[in-house]
Amino acid sequence: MKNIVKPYGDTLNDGKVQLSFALPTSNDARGKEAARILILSMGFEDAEITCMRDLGEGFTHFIAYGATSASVDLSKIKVKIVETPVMDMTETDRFIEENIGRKLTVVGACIESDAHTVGIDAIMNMKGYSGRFGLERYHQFNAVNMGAQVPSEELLAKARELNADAILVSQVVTQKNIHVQNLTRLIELAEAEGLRDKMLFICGGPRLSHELAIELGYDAGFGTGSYATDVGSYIAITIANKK
Amino acid sequence: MKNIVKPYGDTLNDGKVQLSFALPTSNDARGKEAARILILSMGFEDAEITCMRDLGEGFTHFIAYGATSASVDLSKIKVKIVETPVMDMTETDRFIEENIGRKLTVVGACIESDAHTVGIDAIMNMKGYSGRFGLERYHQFNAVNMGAQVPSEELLAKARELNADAILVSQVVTQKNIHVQNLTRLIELAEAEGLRDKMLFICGGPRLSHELAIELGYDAGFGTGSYATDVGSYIAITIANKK
Amino acid sequence: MLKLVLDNSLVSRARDAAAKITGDLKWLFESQSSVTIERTVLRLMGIDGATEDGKPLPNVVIDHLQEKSALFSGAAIRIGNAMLKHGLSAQEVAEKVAAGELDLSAVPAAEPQKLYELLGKLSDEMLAHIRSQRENRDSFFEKYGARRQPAIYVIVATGNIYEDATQARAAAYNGADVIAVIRSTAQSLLDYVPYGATTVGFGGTYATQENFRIMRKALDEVSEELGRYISLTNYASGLCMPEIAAMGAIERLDLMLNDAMYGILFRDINPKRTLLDQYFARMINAFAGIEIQTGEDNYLTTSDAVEKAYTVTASQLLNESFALLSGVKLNKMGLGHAYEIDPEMEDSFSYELAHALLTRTLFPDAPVKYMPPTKFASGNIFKTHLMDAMFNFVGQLTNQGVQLLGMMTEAIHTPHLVDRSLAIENAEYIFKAVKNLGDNLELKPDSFVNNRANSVLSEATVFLEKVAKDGMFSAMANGEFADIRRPETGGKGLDGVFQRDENYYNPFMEKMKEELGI
Amino acid sequence: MLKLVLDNSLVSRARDAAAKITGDLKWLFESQSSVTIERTVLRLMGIDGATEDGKPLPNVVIDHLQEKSALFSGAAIRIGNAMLKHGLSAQEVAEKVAAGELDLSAVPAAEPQKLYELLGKLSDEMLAHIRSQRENRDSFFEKYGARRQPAIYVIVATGNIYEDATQARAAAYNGADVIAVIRSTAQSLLDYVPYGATTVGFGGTYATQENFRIMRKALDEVSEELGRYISLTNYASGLCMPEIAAMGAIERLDLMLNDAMYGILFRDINPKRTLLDQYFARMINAFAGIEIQTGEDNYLTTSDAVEKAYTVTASQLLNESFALLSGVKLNKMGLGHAYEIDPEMEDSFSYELAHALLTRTLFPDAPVKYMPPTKFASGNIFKTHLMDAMFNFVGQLTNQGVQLLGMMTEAIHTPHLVDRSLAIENAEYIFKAVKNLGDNLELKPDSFVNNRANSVLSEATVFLEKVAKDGMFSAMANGEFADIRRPETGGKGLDGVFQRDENYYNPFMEKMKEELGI
Ligand code: B12
Ligand code: B12
Ligand SMILES: Cc1ncc(COP(=O)(O)O)c(C=O)c1O
Ligand SMILES: Cc1ncc(COP(=O)(O)O)c(C=O)c1O
Repeated sequence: MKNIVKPYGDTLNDGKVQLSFALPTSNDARGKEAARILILSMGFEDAEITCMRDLGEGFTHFIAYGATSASVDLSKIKVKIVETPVMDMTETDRFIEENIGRKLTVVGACIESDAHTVGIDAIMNMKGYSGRFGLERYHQFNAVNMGAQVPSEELLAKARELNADAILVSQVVTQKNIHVQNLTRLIELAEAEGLRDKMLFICGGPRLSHELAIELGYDAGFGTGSYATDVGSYIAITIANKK
Repeated sequence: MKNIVKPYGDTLNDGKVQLSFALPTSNDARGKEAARILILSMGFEDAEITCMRDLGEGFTHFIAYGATSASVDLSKIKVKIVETPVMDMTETDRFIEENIGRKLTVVGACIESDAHTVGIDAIMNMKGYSGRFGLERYHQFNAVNMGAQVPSEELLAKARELNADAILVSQVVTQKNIHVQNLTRLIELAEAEGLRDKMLFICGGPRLSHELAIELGYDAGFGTGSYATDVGSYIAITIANKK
Repeated sequence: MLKLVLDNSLVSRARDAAAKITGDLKWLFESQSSVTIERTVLRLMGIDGATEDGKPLPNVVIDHLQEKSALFSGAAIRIGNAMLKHGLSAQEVAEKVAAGELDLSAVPAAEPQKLYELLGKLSDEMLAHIRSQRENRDSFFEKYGARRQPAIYVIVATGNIYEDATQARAAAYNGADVIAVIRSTAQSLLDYVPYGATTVGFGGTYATQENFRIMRKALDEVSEELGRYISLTNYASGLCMPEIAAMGAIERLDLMLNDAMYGILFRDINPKRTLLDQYFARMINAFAGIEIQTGEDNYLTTSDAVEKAYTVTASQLLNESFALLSGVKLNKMGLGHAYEIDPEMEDSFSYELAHALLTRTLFPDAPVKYMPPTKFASGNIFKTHLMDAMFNFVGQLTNQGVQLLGMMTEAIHTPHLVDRSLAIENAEYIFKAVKNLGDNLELKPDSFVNNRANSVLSEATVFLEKVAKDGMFSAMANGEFADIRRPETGGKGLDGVFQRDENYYNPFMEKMKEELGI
Repeated sequence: MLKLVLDNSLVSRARDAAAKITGDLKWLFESQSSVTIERTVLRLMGIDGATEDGKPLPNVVIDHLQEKSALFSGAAIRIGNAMLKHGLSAQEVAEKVAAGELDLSAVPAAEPQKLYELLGKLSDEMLAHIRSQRENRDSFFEKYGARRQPAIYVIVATGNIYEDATQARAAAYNGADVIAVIRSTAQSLLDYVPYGATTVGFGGTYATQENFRIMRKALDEVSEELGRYISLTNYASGLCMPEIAAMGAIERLDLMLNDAMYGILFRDINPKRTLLDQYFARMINAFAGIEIQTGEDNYLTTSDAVEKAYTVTASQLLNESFALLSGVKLNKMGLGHAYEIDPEMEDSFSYELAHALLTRTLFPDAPVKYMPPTKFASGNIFKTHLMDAMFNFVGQLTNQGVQLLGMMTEAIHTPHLVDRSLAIENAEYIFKAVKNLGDNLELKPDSFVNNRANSVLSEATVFLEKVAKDGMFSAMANGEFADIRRPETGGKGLDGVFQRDENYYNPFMEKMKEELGI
């Protein structure tokens, strides 16, 4: 059954959206009209420019409200999400003991030019994040965190050496889609080396989603607000299921 | 010559726009995907949902950045603006003395249900606004401010009685387009009474533009940031030209 | 907390002047009544509903009595007589009047003992209900914990009560403590209270008893879900002040916008009518344990917040004094003020701190109602959001009672769902960040802030003393309040005021006065 | 201003410990040199440019000398010899080396008097140029007025120097006082400075001399238009610290990010290399009148801002002490700290106030560099904007030197034009609103804020005393700084450090030392 919805300001389906952007136009009536026309050409039914600010260098900032004619059919939304249930640390440890019967090895790193280790540390380090311990603290994980700016080659070499069950890659910098480039390169190298199917490939970062991860050829992706518990459970259950 | 521009984030024509809106969707990956699809269907080339907040009652707030594919051709922008030059109080007084030779009478009001007098007071009252005196202070204006919630009929009656040169109408409340209704009604009454061409009809308010005023059948419209100097000069010059 | 050192002699001079001003009006409260006061009596006797063309029965009955010159003893007696004579309920009497089947002025006087017994019973019943609503409120607060301070107060203003209810529930879910249903434009000027649930209004939703009920129910549900009592407020203001107060008392509203002078100054309602109506309206609020809130913000949305700061103080002192006459407890006086200083002004925050501290210091027990920046809010939502943050900062630092949250879209539209939620996020963040900051700080006695507070107080004192000398009515006639001239016999609704005769009886007023000890 | 009462004995113990730690490293500064120090000498002698495949000539020459084991007396003598021998300019000598036409180790030593005369002349010329740049800066400030305090400091980070220049001009137009060109990711780790104008970089633009020149020109123009001197800053940091300092001195940068320990801890550069390089780099900054800025924010972006607050204080004291050894004046030490407290924490503002006041009180003459919330910035731009407002509030209230503005899109992307402009609007509004607020207030001596500041100071003192006992290198090896272990012989760039021989001569260092009185 269709379930078509629109943005909501204060009345169902009024379509109200707030916008803010700069245009290379003058800060006057002409500029305002340009902004208004631009908004209308984005499919808005009306456009109220509520603020214009001179940004200098021939640019003007516009803040506006408009009513969009766009809508989305909720019944058609399909998302890929990590579907394994989330267990806490002790449950995961017990699950691994009972269902796999050996320690799992994971190797993590923040690859290539990226030096933002706080995210991968949050998942792997003893201390964890937001009150949830990291994988190092789990009895049934052998967690190796290689840190920042690790070349893809080194990460794969280490994973091969340790016969890892999973590789954890973090990518935080996304300017000019550098994260997509880096993640793609890693997977291509893994395929070339015949490692791709020997272990789980998992990536994470604030602009990553499970969806994007799948698209890039990974097994799973974790974004903002993920914890060791999410990743730990996912690895344990997926590997148990594979057996 | 065409001059096509797009929104600017940090690179010319990158098309970057910030959006914020609520959707009647869940605060989870499905909701996020719905928001993303909605943004794409507004013609954005990519959509980065940077924040989701639970609003309760089944609504979620999304903040996003996207790159729009829409653009606007600046060479095609046409705006109607008040084109008379702006003179200060003494210049306007002198201009009227020299070019019209009699005092001009203007009658102002905030009409119908609207009680926001600060705007019309800013234009008319002695004291003025932001350091610019109001029309009452001008030697060559006989300014009558009828105040708040004046029925259109009363305003027209007063204007007829005083043989006014201009009518000044303020409209601040715009919910459900009440201002458009009110302004339209006033002009229709004026036409029915044969007053429309006897005087200038001028309207103002924060959501009014000269453009909208013309559309509604007025001679001029003044929005946010207009002063007595703008209106006074406009009236003086327009009436002098009519003679 | 930061402490002002105020000139105490100024404080008592100002309070004395206010007491003199309001005290001089006792004759009005003791000898006059108005159509809305009498309609309130009818409502409290249980008369409700409207004719087919929407005229509320209380209006039908009072208009009928006025037409017949039969209102001077009050409506209660006339209804009582008819009930006894025809063996009808009050409601049935009203319906018969509406149907043109009953001329109340023709009903002979009943035996006084029976009459007073009946009126006594009727009023006891209603007052018991109101008392039970007060107790319900108290027990909710006991169960869920007291209201946080400053309480987070947000408005809903869709014009549609059902949409309002959705938005109110969402707001509560997001952290609001108090929900105000903004009233449709200029309901003040209606000399009746619309009937039933309403779905159309401009800039707000009509205050009707059914709307109160719908919203109270929604908030009771959400209070239970959240384990936090969500208060409800509306406007007991304008030409139907006491009627709305009564409806609020019956439906358990928790606060009421109820200013002694707003109607006169900002709505051109007749001064006598307003002052008289507010007297009874406040008594009802006091009896029902409803916190009143005054409208000093209105002075500043029209005039300059620095230049006219003293008008706020003066109005607060008058509102306090009027409220005391009606039996309102100090801890139920939500005296108002507002953060309306030009953000382009240097040291705007320090000015505001002085004003906010002055209010808190003059009225230490009052759950002061603090209003946000509105006048200088612009279409720049990011800037307005910051101004609201500074407002929230001062609110927490000076420990205001109720923080009426500013919306970043104040200059644009009545609040969207998102705006309200971001406003709450703003307040909660700032409140938490500066929670105990005040405990670290002391105000220098010779500081700008302290001096500024004293000078505002001194201007207010001089002003009140002048009004005390001239008398309230002539001061208003002379435009001494808010630069607006309001002659004693001008404005709307004077024809609804009448001199009571010696038999006048208003059972509710009598009993409430007794219980409130006034 | 709000005044902390600090335990003075702690202050002197902490300073003494810092002086001991840095003093113990004098041997390093007096006996060692590094490849980048020598490349700096070449640059100061006028050698610039790069080979076709992009290798800068200073690197070509120094690599050549190192390969030939001919660097122990420093590069100046070798170049001087060759110049005299072949009658070439320094640049021509370098070009010949690059072309493989000249083996510097094979050039016979020139007559000492002639050699020192030549080197004296060359160094006088360059130092005169740098001095004139310093005077230019001084006269601009004289003409346009001093920098406001806190100064508004914003970053540009497009990766393209021309786009950066547009954004910088717009920022100045919007109110910025200082423009920082953010450097492309990890330039720290390059053991050379890229050559020429660059248009591609990740998260920033390469620091090159040509880029400095382009930006300085743009800002000089806009300074003139606006009648306000717009300062320029970049990073003298990483494996080329002194080279970049020299480039900045030549091109009249006004501030330089220049931390004594950042490279070691956060970039795994060898400790000896870093400490040695910073010594000369700071000397150049001092000579050029460039304000150095330290990177204490880095401690807090990685660790908890409350728990590790003391590491900031300790690092500031060490940075101060190292800077003094290099002749940096107290009023040119932009010691760093940052507002990185979790906004969900109760009283986050009071904590931050304590930390910010501690920095201001310990370093009253320093133009302290205050960094904004970054770690807890989220994709919720409205919330982040508020956090930045609280940061601006503390900045003004505690009178920081330089306010590095937070961007509401911190968690999303490098700043857009709009973000920067809104950030400036935020700062200007808050600065103005609370301009003189501090003058009204006093801090209670027994307050949380005062106690907190003292306890952070005490933790820092204990820490520094331990490091003083262990020695800097072993403390670093043991992971006592930022929980990161940095062994004396580990990290990048150690092979670029060498022991000077007894003939070692660096004309610039000699003369600057003299002029700086160190
Ligand atoms: C701290 C920080 C730094 C620190 C990093 C310290 C460190 N040891 O990590 C320092 C100061 C060194 C730094 C430097 C730079 N930074 Co930085 N930095 C940040 C900052 C403020 C916070 C990032 C952070 O720690 N978040 C907290 C962690 C816990 O969140 P997270 O990373 O999202 O991780 C969570 C999830 O994403 C997920 N996750 C992450 N990784 C993984 C991996 C796996 C396998 C799984 C399962 C899950 C997972 O789980 C985590 C826990 O929930 C952000 C801004 C911001 N507020 O986000 C900028 C930011 C990321 N930095 C940025 C930039 C540009 C830089 C520099 C390039 C600037 C420069 N030119 O010098 C440099 C270079 C760094 C480099 N080479 O990568 C930009 C990136 C812009 C973009 N979108 O591309 C940002 C957004 C700031 C900005 N607006 O400009 N930075
Ligand atoms: C002050 C104020 C009030 C005061 C008005 C006091 C008074 N005497 O005017 C009071 C408290 C009474 C009030 C009441 C209400 N208000 Co009101 N109010 C405002 C507020 C805060 C400021 C308006 C103002 O004074 N601006 C300053 C003046 C100088 O600016 P201006 O009006 O734009 O005028 C300038 C130009 O537009 C132009 N101009 C204006 N008129 C004219 C006329 C001519 C001829 C010319 C040439 C130029 C001109 O020149 C002026 C000078 O530059 C705005 C929010 C805001 N910040 O804008 C809300 C606002 C306008 N109010 C609003 C509402 C809903 C109401 C109420 C309906 C609320 C309620 N339900 O009770 C009531 C009812 C009022 C009514 N019947 O109209 C909404 C309107 C929403 C909408 N877009 O429809 C706003 C936007 C607030 C909000 N976000 O909800 N309000
Ligand atoms: C005390 C008071 N009553 C009533 C109102 C608004 O109601 P109305 O538009 O019906 O006057 C306000 C608005 O600010 C107010 O302050
Ligand atoms: C002192 C210092 N130097 C340098 C940098 C960044 O430069 P790089 O990425 O080249 O290390 C920073 C970043 O925060 C810093 O604080």
